[in-house]
Parts: sequence; structure tokens; C-alpha cells
Amino acid sequence: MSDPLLRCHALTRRFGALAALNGVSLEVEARERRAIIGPNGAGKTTLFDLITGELTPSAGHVEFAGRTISGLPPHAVARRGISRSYQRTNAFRHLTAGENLRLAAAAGARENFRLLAAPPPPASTSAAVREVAHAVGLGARLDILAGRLSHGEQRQLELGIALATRPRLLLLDEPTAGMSPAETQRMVRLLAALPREVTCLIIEHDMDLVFTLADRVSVLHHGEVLAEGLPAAVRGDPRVHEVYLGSGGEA
Amino acid sequence: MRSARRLALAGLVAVAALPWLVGSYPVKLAQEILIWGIFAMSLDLLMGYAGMLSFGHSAFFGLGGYVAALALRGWSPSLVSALVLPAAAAAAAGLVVGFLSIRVSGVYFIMLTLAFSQMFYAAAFNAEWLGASDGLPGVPRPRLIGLDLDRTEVFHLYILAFFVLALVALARVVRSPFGRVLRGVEDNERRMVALGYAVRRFKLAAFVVGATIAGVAGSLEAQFNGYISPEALFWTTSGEALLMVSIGGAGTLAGPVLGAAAFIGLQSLLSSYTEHWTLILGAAFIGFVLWAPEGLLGLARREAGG
Amino acid sequence: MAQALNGLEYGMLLFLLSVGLTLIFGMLGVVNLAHGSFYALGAYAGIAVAVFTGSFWLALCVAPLVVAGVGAAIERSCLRPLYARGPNAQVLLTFGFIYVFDDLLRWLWGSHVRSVAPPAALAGVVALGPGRFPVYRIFVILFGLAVALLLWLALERTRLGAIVRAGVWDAEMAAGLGVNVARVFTAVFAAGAGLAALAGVVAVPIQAAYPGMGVEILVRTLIVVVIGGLGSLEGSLAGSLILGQAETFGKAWLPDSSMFIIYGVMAAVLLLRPTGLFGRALR
Amino acid sequence: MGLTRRRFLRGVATTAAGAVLGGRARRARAAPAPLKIGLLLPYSNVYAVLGESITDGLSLVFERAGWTVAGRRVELIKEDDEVNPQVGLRKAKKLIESDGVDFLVGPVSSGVLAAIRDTVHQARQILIVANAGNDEISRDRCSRYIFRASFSNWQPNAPMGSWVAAHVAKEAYLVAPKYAAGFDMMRAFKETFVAAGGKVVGEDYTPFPVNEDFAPFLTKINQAAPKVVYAFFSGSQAVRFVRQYDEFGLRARSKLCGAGFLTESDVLPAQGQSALGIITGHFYSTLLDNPANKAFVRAFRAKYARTPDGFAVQGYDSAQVIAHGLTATGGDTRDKDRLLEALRGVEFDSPRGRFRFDPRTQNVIQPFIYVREVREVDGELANVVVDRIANVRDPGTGCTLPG
Repeated sequence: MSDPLLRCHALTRRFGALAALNGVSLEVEARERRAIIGPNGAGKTTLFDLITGELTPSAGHVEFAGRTISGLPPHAVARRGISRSYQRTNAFRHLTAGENLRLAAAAGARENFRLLAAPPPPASTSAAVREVAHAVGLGARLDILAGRLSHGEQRQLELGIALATRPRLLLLDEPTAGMSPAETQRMVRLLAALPREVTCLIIEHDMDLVFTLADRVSVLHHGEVLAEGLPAAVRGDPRVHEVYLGSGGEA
Repeated sequence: MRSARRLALAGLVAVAALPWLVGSYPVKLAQEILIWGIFAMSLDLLMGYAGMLSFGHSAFFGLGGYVAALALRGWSPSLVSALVLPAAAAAAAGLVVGFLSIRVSGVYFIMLTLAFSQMFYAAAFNAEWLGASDGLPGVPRPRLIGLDLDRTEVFHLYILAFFVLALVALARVVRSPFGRVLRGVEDNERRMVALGYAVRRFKLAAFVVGATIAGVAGSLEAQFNGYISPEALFWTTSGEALLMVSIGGAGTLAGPVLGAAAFIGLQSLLSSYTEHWTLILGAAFIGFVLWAPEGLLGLARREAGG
Repeated sequence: MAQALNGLEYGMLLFLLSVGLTLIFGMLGVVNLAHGSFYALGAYAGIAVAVFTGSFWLALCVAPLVVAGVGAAIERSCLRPLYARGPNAQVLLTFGFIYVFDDLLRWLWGSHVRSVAPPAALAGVVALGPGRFPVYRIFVILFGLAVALLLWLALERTRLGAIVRAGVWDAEMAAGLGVNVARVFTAVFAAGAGLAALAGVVAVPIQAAYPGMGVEILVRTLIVVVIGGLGSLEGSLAGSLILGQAETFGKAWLPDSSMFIIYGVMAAVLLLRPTGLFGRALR
Repeated sequence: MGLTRRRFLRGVATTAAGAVLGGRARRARAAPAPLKIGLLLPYSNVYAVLGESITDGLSLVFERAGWTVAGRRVELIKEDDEVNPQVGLRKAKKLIESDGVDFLVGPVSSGVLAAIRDTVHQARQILIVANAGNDEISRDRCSRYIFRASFSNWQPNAPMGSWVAAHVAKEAYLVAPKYAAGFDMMRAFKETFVAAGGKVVGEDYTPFPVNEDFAPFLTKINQAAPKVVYAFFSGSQAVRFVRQYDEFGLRARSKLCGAGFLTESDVLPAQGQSALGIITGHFYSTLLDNPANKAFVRAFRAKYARTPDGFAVQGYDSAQVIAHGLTATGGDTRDKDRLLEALRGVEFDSPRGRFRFDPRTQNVIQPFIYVREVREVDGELANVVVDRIANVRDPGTGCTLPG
């Protein structure tokens, strides 16, 4: 394999005296599906925020496709091909699902600055939107306001928005948070069907999902990487059991 | 949709016919409503569409007025003086003020825009060559080929033409892909950034467009009154426009115009009957904020929707 | 030197006025544009009490309580439904109250300028080197410092203070502490209104009272709070002192540009530190 | 107030009824049309007090005449200009075009007057200025349709310049708010003060319209230790300035003199003892000992239960100008030239003395500028006349009215 697609180098982020992330180094190959697990407060979401530029690292840096992206504003990071979904649905509540997807798909489009351009046709007629909507199972719900969708559908939309920007790297923050078992099953199927070109980094608590989807697993604990390896190896690691699986019962 | 357009068209025809139907004072009230309607719409582009609550929009209104007054008085009574120069000046000022203000957000944005407009006010108030506290009187109306703008009905149609122009242009802008981006920013700015939108640039573009149109409205106000004074720049002028937008319905184009009509109507009619009209206005406004955040237009829609 | 003292006194008055605004913002996230109206209401209520009882000191105690009550009522009835709707709706609501209060004051007390003399104990001037300085203004400085100290102690050393500080950082966290957040919100808003009224009463012997006084001072108060950083007690104090000095020296030495100075100071601070001197990046 | 409002409402009702019952109204035309007077004054905002005072003074004249002048029923239409030029202009247009008033009376603010001047002139609308003192309206922006029954800013101040130099001291520090009226007044004072050998040792223009704290200026004055401080402030700023002047202990050191507005009755009670000893120049004092004033003060007190001030006199005289002018034309307002001529010629006994216009500027010739000192009279503060300067007329430079 060539150089990794994403390389986090000794990333540290402090909030006052508290180090949310402390010297985390991580490499993710292109086409890989990596799960990030760890107890609450382990620094998982902070890691995502540092990768996307929403937070700046106190020390260390992030490289993407061979170039340093730390210090770039978040929108520029996104333009490089990194997209994320949020733990709590973070869609455009007052726009339709279709419009949500189109906004995501149109990020960076030149015509966004043509102030007097003709109004575009309804979002549901756009091929790009339909394709993503189909991929996340919202093909029939495009004209509904995002705020009116069911919880499960909102999570699907969340994924769709992240996907619609056609990212090279997709960061998924607990895609099944708050879902019923049935909804979770559906989400797992959707994720499994994602094209391999999209490299994924998934924060997840649902261990079944982790072991179904992930190629490799990284375990964060107290802001540091505790263990990393194939799912089976991690599952067998006694330290992981101690800090996470054993005490948790969250799955 | 089609019926709404038909309604708007009928309304426009009725407004255009006013000088031949009613006395000269109601016509002038209508003209003032049109001018303030343009101003309020331009503010709504920032407030209702891009989520930027600016208390400094009066800076561009007043600037347009002053530039038009200076150019019409001292240079040439032409459309260049009445339209091009005020719009250009307001756009340039909007670019600078917007660039600096958009770096901050929320309350700080409100305060920074307010501070900038107060600086414009202080500048005009202190400038002897701008007439200081008394402002600039004797602003002539421009001369257009064969049109006598000093005649009420001609001036009425002239203002209406500007109004329609602003309305059509803004309607086009808010429906364009650009307008959709603004909607997205208004709805969820953080997500727009995460999706890769250079949000500040879009906000700045909206700010400049709003400033430009406000400048044109200010120019019309100066031509309408034959006069411009520092009060046009004062922050409460922005506040009044904000009231208009909120009363009428933010995030729509008809709303601000409706709000302008309601505000000016109340101010002109109610104040003849009671000294306490500000109390009534304030209470009505509070009522709208609490119970009808979509404004008059929203109320009408709710009514129509059953 | 004498001018620095003038600046200090003016700054203290601004502090009394702005600290309530900043507390309200810090806890509730509300920019209360009607804060100036509370100031005016306090001034008028103070005059009413002082005239009725003949005691300035009683006015200083009673008027803030009355206005705090008004503040609590407004918070409960009008602001509470808006917390879910974001800051713009709240700003607009309080903007509406400016109109209402402006007119109510005129209705209740007429448009005449009113004033009361400072209490006899604080009349007169003291010699300070070559200059002279009014005793009452020294009182204002000391009073402002005392209020600052008391507030600091209240915030740092009491349970309510801890809750408010927690609320400033994170309302959800405060709720997690098992606190009735709604009640704390009301209390903080009332306290902020009461502080504005306190400033109003203190200001009356120097500035007199008339219905438009609240709107006139509002912009300055907002500038103080923004310079200092919204939600910060220290920031409010620092902002007041800076603005007091800037405005005093501006008037004395650069009268032609004194109107720009305060706005210039504010713009400069915001451009260099977008959240003010003591502000935090959140919100 | 209430009465005029009701009267106004009744007026509206009758006009509306007239419009509906067109035929009958026309037949009833035997009775002349009502005389419509539009009052463009602040009824809200800081200057509401002045608006009320002017309205009260004006109402007194018509009340006495049974609300009929030269056979025509008087109808007042009040509009609030909010001291905002934009609003004032809109209301002026309303009064002129919608109500078709015969006379416009107002405004208080010089900003509003500057704003409406061209509109009034072009509409050939007769305007009786009841307060705003911008010199320019008697100078290069004068109009044959504008009469001023109040004062020009120059008038109270120029006589004070020579008087202060002669009677108080020849070393003065000037303070005024930084806007047109402040500049007008200080210019007029300086002109005659310097000519009389006076020396201006300092000059400050304070922020306007908002200024809470005069301390920086008072400290400067304290350091300069001038013999006289000459000031112009009005309304809330007059209260603040006078109070803070006293607070800083300057009263004992530097004599405070100024334009009459500094200590008018609208602000005197709030100034309290701090105002004692202040010397001001004004065209009026409540204590003037002449029959017209005695009658005026008695009537005003009886009706409104308070002491009238200069602003009430301005309203009172504006009404008298209208009444006398109209009587001269026999109630006719159609023939504008004739009416204008009649107005230019009005002459009557005003509380301030014999009232007449300067035909060159159509600005009132002040019969006297009274030099007044604030003293306690019968337990109440009052402006006691200590001297007077006769026949003060504005220079009218640049005004080209025939006359």
C-alpha cells in the first residue's frame, strides 16, 4: 500500500488544564474502515474536531493525502474531501430533505456566487440528490422538512448530507446514536453498502456494528490511544476489556 | 404561487394608479412606504435570509442619501448622481464594514455594525461641509429625458420603478443558488462551514448587496424629501427598519414591505390621535415577537391555511 | 489628574449600569436592549421615593427592588417563551420594550426634567491639590467599587454565585447540578434590572432624569460590555474604566473627535479580540 | 390639551360627515370654512415639554376668542414631529397637502425647520415659527412665507456680549452644545463681546444630542478660572450643566451667564438652588411688569395651574399673529399676497412688549432683550429682570425679501 490517506501526528488538545487529547498518532489507509471506540470523554469527538479544523490542535498536526491540513479553516478542510456526520443530528431543519442534500452536494460549486442565476429546479429532480437519497434510503422523503423527519430518518439524512459532498474521507460520529434496534439494523446495512472508495472513520458504541463493519479498531482512553489492531485482536485485549468492554455495558 | 403573483401584479397596478385616485398626501405616504419598503427588504436579505441581525444598516441608507444629495446639488442632476454614485458608495462602504463585521458573529456582530453606523453618524454630524446637525437641504430631483420628476405622478412612477427593480432583483437573488446558500447559513451556519462553504464570503456578498440596495433607498429618500440629515444614519433608523421587517415577516420579500406600510401607517395616522402611539407600537411589536414571529405575512398565511 | 478622577467616576457609573447587562447576558444569553429603560425607571422610582420620604438613602434601597420586580415579571412572562428561539428574537423583544417604557415613563411622570439634590452629607467639594472634586462623585466611585466587590464575593463565595458561574459556562451543566434553572434565570434577570435601577438612582443627583435618558445611555452601556467581553464581571469593570477614561480625556483634549473615540475603541478591541477583553469564544 | 384633542376629533368627524353628505354641506356653505391651523411640534421625545408649552400658550388666545377668529371657526390639528427631521417633513406634508391647513405653526427643533423650509416655501405655505431659532431662516434661507414669532439665535446673545463685557467682566469662557444652534449663539455673543473689548479665554463645544457628563469641561473651566462662563444649553442638558457646574463649586468662582434657555421655567425647578445667581439674556421673563404680561400670566395660571415660560409666550404670540393678520383681511386666507401683507404689518401688545415683524426678514423685532438673574421670589426661583436692551433685530445678512 502507498502512503496513508490520513495521518494524525501526536495530536494534543487542551481545554485549560484538561487535556482532552494527548499525543494521539493515527494512520488510516485509503479505502480502510476504521472504528474509534472508547468510553465517554475519551476524546473521540475532539479527534474529529481536530481533523476537520473545527478545533485547532494545541500540539501536533494532521496530514491528509500527504499534505498538512492543520491550521486550515474548516471549510477549506472540507473542500479537500473530508466530510463528517454529527453525533446529534445537525441538518438544516427548516429546509426539505432534498434541499439538505443539494446544499451538501453543491458545496464549492461555482454557480453559488451567481447572484442573479435562475432559480434551480426542485431538489428532488436533481440526479446527484436522488442518488444520495437512494443510498441512504430517503428516496421517497425528499420533500419533507428535515425537522419533521422521524429520528431514524434524521440520522439517515445526517449520513446523506455527509455523503453528498462526495468525500474521500468520511468521519461518522455515532451514526446509530439513539436508534431503535430495527433502525440500527437498517443503518448498518446502509453503511456496509457504501462504496469502498470512501474511506471511513467511525466513532461507535455499538460493538456489533464495530465488528461487522470495521477493518481495524483504535481504542481511545483518557485522550490517548490505548490499543489498535484488527477487531478480533482488540476484542481479545485484556486492557480494552478492563477500561471499556468490561465496565461499559453500553452496547 | 401563480395566484400570489397575480395578487402582487394587481397590487402594483393599484399602487401605480394612486396619483390619479387619491389626494397628494396619501400618494406621498405611499411613496415613503415604497422607499422604506426597499430599505427594509434590503435589511431582510441580511436578517431573514442570511441570519445577520444588523443594527448598522442605516449607515448605508444615510450614505446613499448624502452621496445623492452632494452629487445632485453640486455635480449634475442626472441618474448617475441619483442611482449609480449612491449605490457604488454604499457598496464600497458595505464591503469595508461587512468585511470587518463578519469576522465576529451573534451579539458582537450586532454591536460592531451599530458602532460603525454611529461612526458614520458622528462623521456627518461633525462635518460642516455636510451641513453638520442640520443636514443638506435643497436636494434637486434628477432630470431624465423629458420627464418632470417634480410632478407628483411622474415621481411616483419613478419611485415605483425603483421599487419594482429592487423587488425583482431581490426575488431573483433569494431564489438563486446563492440565495439557497444564504438560507442554509441562516438555518445552520456551522454545518455549512463543515460542508465546505466559505460562509464568510457568502455573508459578505449578501452584506454588500444589502448595503447597495439600502444606498439606493437612501438616495430616493433624499430626492423624495429634497433633504438629508444625520438622523438617517442614526442606529434607531436601523431599529425602525428592523421593526418593519419583524412586523411584516422576516425571510420574505413581501413581509418587509407590509411592515413598512404598517409602521409608517401607524406612525402617521395613530400619532394624530394619541400621544401614546409609541406605546401602542411597542406593545404591538412585542406581541408580534411573542405570538406571531412570522409577522403579518405569517398571520395572513395562517388565516388562509385555515 | 483631575480628569482621570472624572473618568474614574464616569466609569464607575457605567460599571453599575453595565454589570447587570453583562450578568444577564452571561446567564441567560440575552442582550437586554431594555436595560437603559430599567435605568430610567430606577431613576424615576428613586425620585418618587426620595420626594415622598425625603430620604435619598431610602430611595437607593427601594427603587432597585421595585425595578427588580418589574424585571422578574418581564422575564417570566415574555422572555421565557423565547429561550428556545435563539438570540435574535430576544433582542427584538427587548427592543420593543424600549418603546413601551419610554412612553410609560412619560405617561406616569410627564416629560419634564426632574432631579433631586445629593444628600446633605455628600454635598460640597473637596480640595485635591490645585483642583476641586465634588464629594458626591467620590461617593459614586466608592459605591461602585463596593458594589463590584460585593458582586465578586457573591459570585465567588456563595452557592447561588457558583450556580450563576456554572450557568455562564453551560446552562445544561447547571441543570445537571440539580438546579432549578428557570428560577435562577428569573433571579439573575431581576438582579440585573435592579442593578440598572441602582445606577439610575445614583445618577439622578448628577444627571437628572427625563424619559429619553435610558435610550441615550444604552449604546454606551453596550459598548462597555462588548469591550469587556459579554458575561464577564471583570470585563465589565475593565470596559467601564477604559471607556470612562477614553471619553473623559476625549472630551477634554480632542473635542472634535470625541464622538468617534468610544466607537473607535470598541471597533479596535473587537477586531483584535472578537470576544472582548475578558470574553470567551463560545456563543 | 384634552380639550384641543377633542376639538380636533370633532373637527375630523364633521369633515368626514361633510364628505359623505356632500350636497348638504355645500348648501350650508353660507358659514365660512373653518380656519385650520396645523401644529408641527414635538409631543413625544425630549422636547415634548416645549411642544406642550407652545400649544398651551397658543390655545389660550383662541380660547379667549371663543375659538373663532374673524368669523371663522378655529380648528387645531396637532402632529408630533418627534424632533426628527424626516418625521417632521412627513408630518408637514400631511398638514399641508392632506389637511390643507391655512397656517402651519412650529417647529421646536432647528433641524426640523431646516428640513421643512424648502417644502414650505415651494408649497407657498404660511409658516409661523414658534421656536426654532436657526439664524439662516432670517438670513440666506429666509422665505416670504415664513414668519418667526419666537427669536433668532442671534437675538438674545448678541446684546449679552456687550452687556457682559460692560457689566460683568471682560474675560469669558464659552460652552455650548456642538450643533448649529450652539454655534449660532456663541458666534453672536463673541461678535459683540470681543467688539466691546472682551477676551475669550476658552471655548468648548460639548457632544450633542447626548452628553451625560460635563465633568471634563468643568475641570477645564476650573483650571482656566475665567471671570465669566457664557453658556447655552436647553432641556435636560441645561439641568445637567447647571447642576454639575454648582457641584464642582464653580458658582463661587466664575459667574455663569448665558442664553435665556439655560434657566427657563421648564428646567428651573429641576436645577433648584444650583441656578441661583445665573444671568441670562432672553426676550421674556414671567415677572415682566406690563399689562399684557400680567393678563397673560393670570390667564395661563388660571387655565393650566402653572407658571408660563418663554415657550408659552412664543405660542401665545404665534396665535396673536394669526388672529391679527386674519382680522386685517376680514377672515380671508385665499388671497395669499394680501394675507402675507397683513401678516407683515401686524403689531400688538405681547407679554414681551410691543410685537412687530422686521419687514426685511419677517423675524420678530424683540422689543427688549431682558437681562435676568435667577433669584428666589416668594420661595420660588424666578428670572428677575435686572436690565434690558431695546429693539433687537436680527442683522438679516443675505436675506433678500423686499422691505
